[in-house]
Formats: sequence, structure tokens, C-alpha cells
Amino acid sequence: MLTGTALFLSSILTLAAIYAVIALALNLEAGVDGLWDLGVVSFVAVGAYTYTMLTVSPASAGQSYIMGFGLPMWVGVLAAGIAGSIVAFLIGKPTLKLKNEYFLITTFAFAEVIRQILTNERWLSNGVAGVYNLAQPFKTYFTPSVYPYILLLLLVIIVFIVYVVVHRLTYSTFGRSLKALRENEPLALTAGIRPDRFHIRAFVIAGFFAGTAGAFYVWYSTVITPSLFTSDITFFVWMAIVIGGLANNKGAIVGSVIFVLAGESLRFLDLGSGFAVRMASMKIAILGLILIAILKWRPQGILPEKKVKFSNSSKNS
Amino acid sequence: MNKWLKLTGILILALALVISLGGCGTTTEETAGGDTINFGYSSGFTGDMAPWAEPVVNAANAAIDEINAAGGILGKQVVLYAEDNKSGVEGSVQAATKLLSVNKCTVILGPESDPIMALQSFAKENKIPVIGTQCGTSALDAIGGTGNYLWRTSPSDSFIGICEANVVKNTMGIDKVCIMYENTEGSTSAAESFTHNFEALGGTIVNTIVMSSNQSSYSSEIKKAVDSAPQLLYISTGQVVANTLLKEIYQKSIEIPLLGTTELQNDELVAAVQQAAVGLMSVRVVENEDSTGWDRFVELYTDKFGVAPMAGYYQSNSYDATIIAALALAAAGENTGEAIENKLSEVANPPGVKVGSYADGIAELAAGNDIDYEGASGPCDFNEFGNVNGPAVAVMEVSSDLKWVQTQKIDATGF
Amino acid sequence: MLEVQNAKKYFGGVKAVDNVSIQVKKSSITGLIGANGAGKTTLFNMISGFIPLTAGTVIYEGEDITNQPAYKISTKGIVRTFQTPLGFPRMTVMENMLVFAKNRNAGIFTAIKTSKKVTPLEEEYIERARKILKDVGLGNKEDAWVSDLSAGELKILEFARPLMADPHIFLLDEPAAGINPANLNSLVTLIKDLRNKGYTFLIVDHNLKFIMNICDYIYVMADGKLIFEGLPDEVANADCVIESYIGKKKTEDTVSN
Amino acid sequence: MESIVYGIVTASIILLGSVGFSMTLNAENFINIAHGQMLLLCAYITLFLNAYMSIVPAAIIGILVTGVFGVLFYKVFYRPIKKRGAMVLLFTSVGLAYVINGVVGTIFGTTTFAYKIPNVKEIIPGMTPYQLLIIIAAICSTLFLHYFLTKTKIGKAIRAVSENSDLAKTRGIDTKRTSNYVWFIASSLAGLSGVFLGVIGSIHLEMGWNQILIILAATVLGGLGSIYGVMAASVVIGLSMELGVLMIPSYYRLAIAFAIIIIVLLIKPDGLQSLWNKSGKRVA
Repeated sequence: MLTGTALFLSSILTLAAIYAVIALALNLEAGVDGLWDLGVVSFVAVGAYTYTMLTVSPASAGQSYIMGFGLPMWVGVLAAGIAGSIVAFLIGKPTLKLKNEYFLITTFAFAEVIRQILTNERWLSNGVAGVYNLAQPFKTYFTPSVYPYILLLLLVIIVFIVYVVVHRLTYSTFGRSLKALRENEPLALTAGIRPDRFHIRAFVIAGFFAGTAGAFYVWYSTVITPSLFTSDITFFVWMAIVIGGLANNKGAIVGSVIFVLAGESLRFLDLGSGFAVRMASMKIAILGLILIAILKWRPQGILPEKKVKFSNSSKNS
Repeated sequence: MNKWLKLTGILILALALVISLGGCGTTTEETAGGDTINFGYSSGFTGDMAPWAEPVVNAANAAIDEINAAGGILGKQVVLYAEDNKSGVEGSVQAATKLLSVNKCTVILGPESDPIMALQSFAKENKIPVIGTQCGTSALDAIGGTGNYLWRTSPSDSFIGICEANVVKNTMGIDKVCIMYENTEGSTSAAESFTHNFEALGGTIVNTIVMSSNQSSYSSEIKKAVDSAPQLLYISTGQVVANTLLKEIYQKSIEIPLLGTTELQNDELVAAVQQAAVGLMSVRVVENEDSTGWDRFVELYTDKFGVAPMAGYYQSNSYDATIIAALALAAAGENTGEAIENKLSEVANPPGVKVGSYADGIAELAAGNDIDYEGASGPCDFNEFGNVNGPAVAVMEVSSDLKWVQTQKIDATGF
Repeated sequence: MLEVQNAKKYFGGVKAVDNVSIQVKKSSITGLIGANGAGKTTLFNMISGFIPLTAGTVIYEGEDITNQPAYKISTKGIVRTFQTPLGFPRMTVMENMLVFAKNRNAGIFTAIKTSKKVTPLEEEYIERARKILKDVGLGNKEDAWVSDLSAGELKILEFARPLMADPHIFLLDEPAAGINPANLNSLVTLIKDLRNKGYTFLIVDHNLKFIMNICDYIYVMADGKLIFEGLPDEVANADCVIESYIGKKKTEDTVSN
Repeated sequence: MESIVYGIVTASIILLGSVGFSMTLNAENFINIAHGQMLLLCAYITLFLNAYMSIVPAAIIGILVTGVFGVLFYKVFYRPIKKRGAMVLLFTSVGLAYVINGVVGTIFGTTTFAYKIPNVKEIIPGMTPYQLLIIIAAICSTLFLHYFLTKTKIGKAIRAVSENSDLAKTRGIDTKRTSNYVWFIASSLAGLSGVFLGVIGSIHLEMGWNQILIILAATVLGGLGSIYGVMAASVVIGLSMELGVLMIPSYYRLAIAFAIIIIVLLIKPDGLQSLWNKSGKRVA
């Protein structure tokens, strides 16, 4: 029982780690900078598809997609990040001047349009049928029973790297300027901070990491279809950072893990298969209650935004 | 920086611990059986596939009850663990992992098209057979079968497509068809298969209209379809779209005959749209000679749940998959995925004594006979890729008193 | 030093600022008074680049800065404050100060590469900020959330922040609003001190007494037009000012109560 | 021509769902994601009642009950945390949406349902009596809201609260009472919209999620809480979807709507209301 649970746990933690990467990216743009981005899934989708199209072999009979270069995975991951950045730049350039709710709905609309294109343009990415049986990294070196742990280890390392990068950005001058824009844009202007430039940088960086997360998502699911990239991912990651604590990078990770764990551990609430379907609905309600409860008793999230102190900075560094 | 180094160190240590635990697990897992035999069921209890969830799980439970009533398998009772795959790929991986590692299931039943495709390598690597009961995707046509751990008891869209095309072109004598399908994986696959086969038979597709899900109206789409002057409308959608679409077609007094996919062959749809469903046709796979399988299942299911099963809800496919898995396990005499995998074809396919229930099956097995299970959904004979085809198809139609009735049966062996 | 020539701002049909010209001399304290809606803040917004001019020019140290974006104008040494000083609420006082330090364009890649929390350059700025905070009497508030400061402390921080960037001219929007008399005196001292160090001020305020007390030269606006200019004494005695400004203010007060 | 009729019908459905949402957004200043689930809730309550009575009384009771639920949810979930800002409220409403959806799913199961209502034929191309009813309901509810907010005493109070709740309090307006009205009316309108969706289509668990997105889009496109803006936005989205299908493949129906939203917002960053409302101040 224990070992089986460990295996299941490692599988869902892997998923949590992927969400954590997206959450860290979103946290930079939405938590540190104050962008209400409801289209973060578009970076993930474009990253995932770029990765897949570059790393798979050419389309076989009955399939149809572009590229299929069979490039190494790491090239694919890097390309996924770059593709995410490019999409972020293209979306951000015209939309970043919009205010909160307007920005929110425009980014959401972009995400929907991108998903519709991926759904309907068969020649591009094999449409709704998607591409199946995609490779996982370092798979051949390990036995299948150990591999889930290896994938988890790999993703933990990735989360750690992304965390370090985002953490450094957050507490750099750059991050401080983003926070200033979030807190009081007119005042930030008088400090000589140029909003459009800083916003687009934050957006593009977030696009990069969310793009790479797309590649990791493909590792996890071994399948790519447009239905993977609904706005559920966006809402999920938003909830993770709100629960974890907006603008706290550790919070983004903690929020992702807690939210995935909360959802998945409800699978252990078992009243037998006869009730399984109704239970699935009830679990949604329980998840909702958990969310409400956390927000009620910890409105700033589990790990609220940290106070930046310099008073004894020499000892702390 | 030191803090980070420490943190990484701890994380790696923790992971190493987990891995070593997992490593130990693999050695014990093979032998761990427990007092029960565990079957897993993975299906979309939430999300797009949710309308099908209850009926299919009920059907599997009906089978489990029957198995346990007959003394279980190898003297052990069977427990069904049902997990929500959230109608998608991500949930499918989670559900399957949980069923395999936590519930120690030796077979996973149920997944739909996208979800089962996500388990392609999972099934093979973990040596756990996955038997789809409600997936039509043609992507599965040539990748399953013994050794690949993927199976299905629901017919492939490719096969249904051939049947539908034959029925439309040859039996009804219709040449011009307009296709309306929803752009989801299941619906697209069915529509493409029909298109391909209908054109191969010399028919003309006058227009293909792809619909987005969840719209409040499809008036514009219907108008486009009618303008192309087809002799028949081929409809491939989920429940929700079908409800709106059929109502609107009725409201516009459009008299063009309608052929829906098997999925639309259910009573909820008819109850929902009432008169608008009258005349809706649909094709399903049946036995060639008069088989009692379906009737027996209808009776059994109705007794248990108070409503009759419908072909479009894949209940019979779900039921059959459960029974076949149980028979395979009984035949193998060993509760492992690998053992079941190797016997699935054998118990379901000829040659052998034809059996129609689990009790008959184990009796024959005990007598040392090879068996050939004939199920509620048809003969359930797997081809080399783990797909089932049928010997005949029935054309179903909604009668004016709002009942699905069989209007004709056509031999499908020649298709 | 700062010159506004024939500035006009029309919102639709409303002439918010109509052909106003003012001049601010170096190391002076220039006042701008007028009733609510007289166009003072609009003029301010135009100088600091927050809203574009309909017509006219703004010249700063001989350079035409008309309609340049706000972030650019502020880097030239023109800083402004706002009527309601909020600061950056969910940042500490020290962070608030550092935002105004001039190293804000530090590259992203440098940031990613730097493992130190505080770079040597920032160390310098932190020292500088501490000194300024100490000077203005906020020395013990370095690590406080700005949202936790009192209104008076916020006002003072409003002055302290721009000092990080070595400004040349302060545009103060209602600095005396909502301040109690005791704090007001220290504010006056602070402004005068800074002026003596060579800083220049343009102040918009309601509070006639405060303006009269502090300013070297005063402009009076009403209904978007400049109606009077002169030394504090002259303004205090000008009929048109009393009539238009003070009279209006009274009626306004009665209305809002 | 027919497409215009389809467009108006679609617009009315969107409008009916959006006016209530727009009202809570306006009065409470947060995006209430659970609004979509109020549609669902009412559709299912009406479905339950429909088993015992005909659709009209069932719907009326259902709508009133939903209104009461709306007030109740506000009191239990939103009001205690109102001070904590729009983000916390928004995600609390997401949580509540899950709760409603989950509870309804647990009780009714996951299959699709329909009301016991007679089938009808179109009276003019693209419009059945049901659809005509929807158009009338959409127009009436908009007019009612306009009248209510601008002419009645309680409506004026609601507007005062939404513009400046502190000031309204000092002027002696009972903000709690006005909030109750807001939530009752908004939830009832959501309920009405839910019943109509069930009438023309079917009743299923995803209907709330599907609707809230288009509602959100219409409301933002209209210009956040402006009722005329929402009207205009609904018409723009409805017509662009139906007319767009004539030129672009129909599977891009939804994409067309979103593309229009992107384009409009890039040209008019304050939404459609800025077309007639130059000062950028919200009206009604």
C-alpha cells in the first residue's frame, strides 16, 4: 500500500511541479507585476506544440502536422520557451496598455483563439486527434517502475532552477520596479519607470517559462491534443498562486502542490464504485469549500508576500 | 546560497528515499494480491464525457455483481475501483496511476478516446491491460492487441463508418450527404471515417459543417447544411450539441432524413427533444443470428437499475469488457496484468464453446474447454489489434411514439 | 528654469486650462492657487507629462519637453507628488526609496546571474536612502510597510523618495492637504531647507496661508485662466483674487457640507 | 437576413445572462464567477419542480428561489470578506462556483436533462415562440433594470452605493439592504437566463461554465458594468458570430466572437461604453 501510494504520489507531484513552473511564471507577471493575465495557457499551448513539432518524427500516414524534425529534447524545450516568449511579445505588445479587466478578457480571448486554431487547423498540428505516444526524457535508461520517480526528480530540479531565476528577478531592481508599477503606476512613472517596457519584459519572461512548462506537460501526458490546453490550466494556476500567496514565489510552489494534492487526495475518499460518479461531483464541491476556507482564513495566501528587509542585509546575503 | 544548497540536498535525499521505497515496491508488487481481485474503471465523471459516466459504471458494476454472485474469480471476490479521468488526458494518467499503484488493479476498463491514447506506453510498461469501452477513435485501430495492452469492446469508428456508409449508400440508396460534426476528438473521428468510406463507395459529401461545442444556437450551421441540398444529414456530436441541433432542425421543419452516430442512440436524447427526434436513425453493431446476449443484458440491467440500457451509452460494451477481463483472469489462473493480457483474445474469440455469461464461462473453463464469449454488445471477437467488429448492423430509428426501434438488420460480413 | 507658454487643455468642449503661461525661477518657491476645478492640477499633469497639451509649450532649462512621456520628464529631474500620497503601499519604506534610485535599468540577465541579494551598487543606494530617511525623521521606519504609515509620515516620505534621484525641481500637488498644524510647520521648514540647498519648487495648494507663508511668487488661476500673478503681498491684496478665489471657496464649502 | 435574426436571438441569450452579472460587478466591484452557476442552479431547481408542475410555475418558483440563494450566498460567503479586495472575492466566487456545481452534480447526476415542454415550430425563419420570448425577456429585463436603477428610490441607492459606498453610508443609505436587492435581482436574472437555456437546449452540468465566459466577455466588452455597454456588446458578439459564420468556417464561431472582442478592445480600451460616454464614468 505504501509503495503504491508513493508511486501515485510521485505522479501527482510531477504534475504539481509542472503547474509550479507555470505558477512561478504567472507569479512574476501577475503577482510581482500586477498583470491580470487570464491567457497564460496560450504560452503553455504554444510551447507544448513547438516542442512536440520539433522533437517528433515526421508525420506518418493519416497524420498531418508541420515540421517533425526529430530534434533533441533539450532543443525542443528551449524552443518551447522561445516560442512562449514570442507569443507573449506578440500578444503583449498591443494589449499591455489595457487596464485590469480589459487586459484579463483580451488575454483570455487570445488563448481561446489560439486553442481554436490548434483545434481546427488539421495541417498544423493534426487537429483534435493530436499526436500520440510522445517520448519522455531519459526513459531508456530506467526501468518503467522507477521512471516516475526519475521524472519527478527531473521536474523538481527544473522547478528549483525556475524558482532561483524568478526569485532573483523578483528581488532585483527589475522586480522592484515591477512591484512599484503594480502598487502605484503614476508614482512609478515619476520615478522614471517606463511601464510598457517593464510590463512587456515581465510578460515575455513569463511566456518563456510557461512555454517550457508546455514541453514538460507533454513529458507528463505523452500525448498532445488541443483539449489539453483549455483555460482550466489558467484558472488552476491562478488559484494556486492565490492560495499560495500572490507575489511569493515559494507560495506559488506551495499553492500548486497543495491544490493538486487537495484535488487528487480526494480520490482516496472512496464509497465504492456505485457512488463513484456522484462522488466525483461531490469532490468538486469539497475542493470549492477548501478554496473558500483558505481564502477566508488566509486571504493573503498560505505564504503572504514577504517583506523585503535590508536592515541586516549583510548577514542575510 | 548556502540555504539553497541545503534545500536541494534535502530534496534530493527525500527523493532518493522515495525512489528506494518505490524500488522495493516493484519486487513485492507482482506477488501482492490481497484477499480481493481489483478491477479499475477510468472514465470521465466530470467534463465533456460526464453524461455517459453513470450508465457505463453501472453496467460494469452489474457485471461485477454477476461475477461475485458466481463465486468470484479463482475464489476471490472482485472489487471495482472507479476513478474520474476528467474526460481528458491529464486526468487519465492520474486515474490510471492511482488504479495501478494504490488500488493494485490488474486491469483498467473504460477509458474514452483521448484518455486511452494517453495510456499507450503506460499500459505496456506497467503490463496492465486497458480495455476501452466507449472509444471509437481510429487512432487505436492498429496499435492494440496482445502484447500492446490496449483493447476495446466498442467498435472502432472506422468499422462503424464502413457500416454507416454501406447502409446509407447501398441500403438507402442515398448519394448526397451533408456532414455536421462537433469539433471534438470523438465526433471528428466518426465523421471522418464515414466521409472516407462513403466517398469510397461513390457517394458525394455535398458539404461538411464543423460545429463548435456549447453554442446556444446552430441556426446558421443548419442553414448552410440545408443550402447544400443533401439527401441526408449525418450528425456526429455529443449529447449537448445534439439536443440543441435536433430541436432547431425540427423547429425549421426540415424534412431531410437524419443519421446520427451510435452515441446519439439513447433515451435521454429522445426524452429531451421529444418529437424532434422522430425519424432520427442510427446504426449499431449486433449479432448476426438472433442472439440473446443483448436481451439478457437489458433484462439484467433493467432489474438492477430500473431503466433500460441503450446502445448509445456503451453499457453493453462496458459490461462485456468486465466479463471478458474476468474470464481471462479465470482462464489464466493468475492475478496479474500480463496473465490477463495473454488470455483476453483466447476467451473472447473462437474457437471454443460459445458462452454468454460469466457463470457459463467459468463452468466451461473448469471443464477444461476453450471458450468464446458472446456478449451483450455483439460477438466480442478481437482482431489482432484488439478491436471488435460485428457480423451485422441494425438500423435503429426513433418511432413516432418516441422509442428506438430496429427497422432493419444488415449482414456486415461483406463490408 | 521651467517655463510654460500658452498652455491649453480642452476636454471636449470644456476649457480646463486656457492659455496659461507661468515661469518658475531656479531655487525659488512658486505657488499656484485657485479654487477646485480652476485647472491647477490639469496644468500640473501637463507639465509632468501625464496628459498631453492641446496647445502650448513646456520648456525646461531651455529644452522643449512638451508632451514628452512622464517617465522621461521625471528622469530629467522634474519630480511631482500627488494629492493623496499613497506611496507603494505593499512595499517597505526602504523599497519605496530604492524605486527612485537611478539604477532601475539594471539588466534582467544581470539579475539572473547575481546571487547576492544586495549588489555593491545597491549598497550605496541603501546607505543614501538611510541618510535621507534619517534627515527627514523616518530613520526608524525603514522596514515598515508603507501601508502602515500615518498620513503625516506618508507626506514626508513623499518628499524623501524623490531625493534619491537628485531632482532639480519639485512639483508639489497640495502638500498641505490633510496635514495637522504641527506637521505643517515642519513641512514648511523642510521645504525652505531644501530651497536653501538649491532645489526649486512649484506648489499647488488650497491653503492660502500656507502658500503666502512659503512662496516667493504666486500665480492665481480661475476657470482655467490665469487671473493674477505677483508677490505674496500683492496677491493677498488683489481684489480679483479675493473675489474669485476666496468667494468661490466659501460657496463650495457650504455646498459640500 | 435570417442571420440577423439568429444574431439577435444569440445576442438576447448573452444579454440575459450578462445583465445580472454586470449589476453585481457594478455594485460590488468584483467579478462573480459563481454567476454562471446561478444559471445552472435555477435550471436544475426548475427541472426538479417541473416533475411536479408545469414549466411556468416551476420556473417562477425556481427563479425566486435562486434569487434567495443569491442573497444567502452573498451574506454567507461574500459580505464577511468584502474588505479584502477584489482578488479574494473573485476567487471565493470561483470556490463557490465549484461548490454549487458539485452539489448539483451530486444530486442530479451527470446526464443531460430537458424540461417537459411542447415542441414548437418557427414562426418566422430563425425564431420560435421560445426565442421570441427570450428576446422579449432580454429587452424587458434591461428596461426594467434601467428604470429600476434610475427611477426608483432603492435603485438610486444602489447606484449611489456602487459609486461610493462610504459616502452612501454617511448619507444614511442602508448598504446592506441595497446589497440584498442587488443580489436578489442579479441572481434571479441569472436564473431566468438558465431556464431559457434549458428550454432551447438542454440542462447539463457544464452549462454554467460555458455561459460565464461569454458573459464575462460581453460585460468587459461593454465596458464593465455599463448596462447599455452590455447591450451593445451582446449585439456585437451575437451578430458577429452569426454573420461571421457566413464568411468563415462555422467551427470558428467562437473564435470570431473573441477576435471581435480583441479588436474592439484594442481600438476602444474602455469598451463600447466609451463610444457614448466620453468622460469614462459609468452610467447605470
